[in-house]
Amino acid sequence: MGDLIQIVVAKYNYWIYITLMMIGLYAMIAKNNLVKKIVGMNIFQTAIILFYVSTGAKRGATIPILEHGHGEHGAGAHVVHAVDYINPLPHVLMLTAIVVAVATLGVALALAIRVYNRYDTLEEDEILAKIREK
Amino acid sequence: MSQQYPALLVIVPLLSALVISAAGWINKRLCFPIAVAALGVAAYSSIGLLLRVLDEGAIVYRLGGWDPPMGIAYYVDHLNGLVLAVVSVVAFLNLIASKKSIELELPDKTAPFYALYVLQVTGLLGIVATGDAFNLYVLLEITALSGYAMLAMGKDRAQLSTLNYLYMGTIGACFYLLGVGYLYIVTGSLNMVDIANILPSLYESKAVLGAFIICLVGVWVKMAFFPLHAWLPNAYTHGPSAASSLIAPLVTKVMIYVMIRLILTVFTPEFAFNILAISKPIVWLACIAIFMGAILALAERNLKKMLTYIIVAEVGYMVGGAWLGNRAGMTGAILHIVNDALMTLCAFLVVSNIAYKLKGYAFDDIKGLVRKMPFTMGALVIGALSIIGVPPTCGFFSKWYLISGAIQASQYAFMVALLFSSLVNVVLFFRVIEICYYEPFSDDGAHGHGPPSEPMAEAPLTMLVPLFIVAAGLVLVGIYTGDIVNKIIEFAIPQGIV
Amino acid sequence: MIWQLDLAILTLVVIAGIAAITVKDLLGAAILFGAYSFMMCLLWSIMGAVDVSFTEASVGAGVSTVFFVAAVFRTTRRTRD
Amino acid sequence: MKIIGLIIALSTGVLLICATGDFPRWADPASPASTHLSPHFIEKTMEETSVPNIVTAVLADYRGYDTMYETAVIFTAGLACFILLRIFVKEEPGDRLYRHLLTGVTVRVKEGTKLPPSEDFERIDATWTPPDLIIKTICRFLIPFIQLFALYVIAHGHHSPGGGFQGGVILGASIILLAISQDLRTSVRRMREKLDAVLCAVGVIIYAGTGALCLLLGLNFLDYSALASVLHCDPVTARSHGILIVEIGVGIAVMCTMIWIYNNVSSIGKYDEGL
Repeated sequence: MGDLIQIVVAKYNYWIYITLMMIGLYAMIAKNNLVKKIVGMNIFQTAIILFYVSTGAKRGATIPILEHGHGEHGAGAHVVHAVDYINPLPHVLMLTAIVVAVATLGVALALAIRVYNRYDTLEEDEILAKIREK
Repeated sequence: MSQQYPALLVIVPLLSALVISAAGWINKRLCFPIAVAALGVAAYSSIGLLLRVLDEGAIVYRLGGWDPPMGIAYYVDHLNGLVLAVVSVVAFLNLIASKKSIELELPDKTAPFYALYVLQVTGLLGIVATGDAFNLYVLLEITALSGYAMLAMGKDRAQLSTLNYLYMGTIGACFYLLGVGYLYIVTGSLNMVDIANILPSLYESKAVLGAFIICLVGVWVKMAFFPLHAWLPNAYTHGPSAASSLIAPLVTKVMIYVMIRLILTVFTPEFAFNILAISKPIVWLACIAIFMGAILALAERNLKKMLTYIIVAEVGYMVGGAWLGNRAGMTGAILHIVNDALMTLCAFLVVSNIAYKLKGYAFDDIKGLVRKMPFTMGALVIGALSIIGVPPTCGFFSKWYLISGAIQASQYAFMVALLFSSLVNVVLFFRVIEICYYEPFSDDGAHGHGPPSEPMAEAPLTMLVPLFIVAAGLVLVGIYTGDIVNKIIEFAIPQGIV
Repeated sequence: MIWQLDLAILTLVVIAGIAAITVKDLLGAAILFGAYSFMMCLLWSIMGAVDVSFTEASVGAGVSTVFFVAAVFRTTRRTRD
Repeated sequence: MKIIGLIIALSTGVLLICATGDFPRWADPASPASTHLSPHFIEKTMEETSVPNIVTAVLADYRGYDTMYETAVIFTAGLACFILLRIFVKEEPGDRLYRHLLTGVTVRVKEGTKLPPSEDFERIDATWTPPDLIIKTICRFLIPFIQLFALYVIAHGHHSPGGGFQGGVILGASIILLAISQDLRTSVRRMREKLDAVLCAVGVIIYAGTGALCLLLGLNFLDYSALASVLHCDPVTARSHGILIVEIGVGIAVMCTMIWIYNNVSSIGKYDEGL
């Protein structure tokens, strides 16, 4: 039973990440409202970030900040074992990705505002209809 | 100092982009000289770098002084040395040519536009030079964001089409990121060479296969490969001339470079061509891309939009050539990156000259244009000959390699697609040139007093000279194709591909 | 790491995500997206990614939501899907 | 479109789920991700950079190049929002509302006309609501503490979670809070647009310039140990200090960009009336 739960837990995580990605991707493609697409885009990006962060998870390890960090520097002060700390690399990558996500969000919203000012609507089909009328 | 070329190549443009945006608040006239100087340094160091690579072989530059798998390293070999030189030279020429049109189209926002322009070039150069899979993603986003901002400054529906480009571009970049994540989880590394060393033991793994497909689809979205091309024509057509003549020649080409880099370095040709049996379907897809690009271009009655569909077809050439899986096809694809960057630049510079003097570039607007702008039209003819693939120009030679690659791989459909597309290009450009040469101006027809004596109203010299340099470059690259192939591309392709 | 908590929050995240893209009001979508981001950041602190969750709490749940609200305020709340 | 979207999303999902089949177990200490590169970072960070927070060390030093571009991405976004939205208007457009402070009477001023110069009138937004004493006071009281905390987050990033990004965002958020609780003009008076835009570039210049300084001092780009000769300390401590310098640069750039984007988005580039 314990094993089964472990397997379900292990797989469940990845499934949920992929479900979230699918939600975001679906919203980006299928939604008609431009701001809804941007929400979907952020959900997609965040789901990918979640996936990355989970690759760094390590059972029985603590956060990647070294203990006894203060005081004397250099080797010999305290022996550090890799198994005691969570893998820091995905965290670093994802800090970058979060910032990229918010940058994209800013530009996308600015563009959406420009589109709204021009066509007075955020619905894509209404905008296309207005373009065709001209 | 030549040790530091790889760093200078991207740092000088980055720093000067920042200086430009700050200087714009003080004096706008400072911006253009700074941008020219920055891209000049970038072009100089990229050519210096290429020459060093030719002498010494691949160069590894450790950023931050850390050894590659730990830190980020630049890895410059023959392949990206060549692409770096092309990118920086194209960006430099286009910057000089675009000064007037930027001042005309965006009078009160020149400073941020130059800053974004230089940032875009920084991103492109970084993408080409980097040897780290994740670093590539970050640079991809710089390129993308600055590109969106520049393209959205155009008229008509520019904002809407750019927003669509943004959605598609983000999907592409996210797919690439996801693919890198899948690779990371099974290899634990982000350095391209390091990943390539670990992968051979994992070729059977489904995760690697998934990673490869996702990365490939992401890159395809970014390069507008056929079923995923819908964002490109509108975004490029409605952007300001300066932006589209930078982005159209470079971004798709750089993404094709990324695809070739993924095949050659990260996943190795062994995996891509032999273990996976997906070469054939992809070449078929490329054939469809070429056909559809050509047919959609035929349907257009707007010069700039027609050119964007030609880009879609050209992307098909390069993807197909790269996936033929033999030496000739790969050579053709790499050579075509160089040639197509120059050809597209030539065509788009012509369009920006026309836009500078006329209101639009629909076929109705350019009637009888040859009397008004004879030099610009002369350059268009050379560009058109090259896109069609007529011998002295460079377009012929890359097409030659692609076709001989298709015959070697017995992919006759690809050969037929290439010939068909050349034929369609003949029709397309003959139509444009016919309109420009023979059809009189519509209001002149009313008078009917013999041939109209339209005064010459050529674009300013700063726009014409770069255009002539590019047109001359098309012929020169064609003449020196042998040297480029034997001295550079020959070493860029690993020995494993026959 | 407590896996029950992990699963519970994961489920909530999915619900918030679906709600954010289905609700028929853009302001509501913005707020739900903020909730989604905040639960995401809880999830990451459970996984031990303290720096990432700190960033997400300030960027994703904080500033992004403000940007969304500002944009919705300057455009319209109306949406058909 | 809905059906196409569903098909694309589902096929992507199926592909991704199939590919997870060969993944290592979730949170497995023996997975390649945890055994290939990360042990080096975890075990060597202290002796190579003397920074206990491994994430900060990897972010700003081992992969400092990524982070520089990440700052540049943020800067690009700020610039993009500016170029997309900012409208330069010479005179104030449209009708403006003024409120007489003593009587509370609201005066509408038509386009082109002006109010006689007087201290008694206060410019208000079209969506103005009577000032809420609680909100105004609490925000005024909170903002200095938020900013203090942000500075702590930047400065203490070596030892605890945090660093330039988080601190920068919090600093930016404090100014945004000012703009929301009062109005945009108040916050723009505190943080002029020109200052904001220049500081935004300066932040990234601090980062890239530190890297370029290392290059000029004879080592590779961003190799902070080159700063040892300038800072008069040993190379390892120089790395630690170099990380602090670039974190400050990141903080400045991120703060200013957040304010810049918010101002442009919330006023549609007019810098007139905010949220």
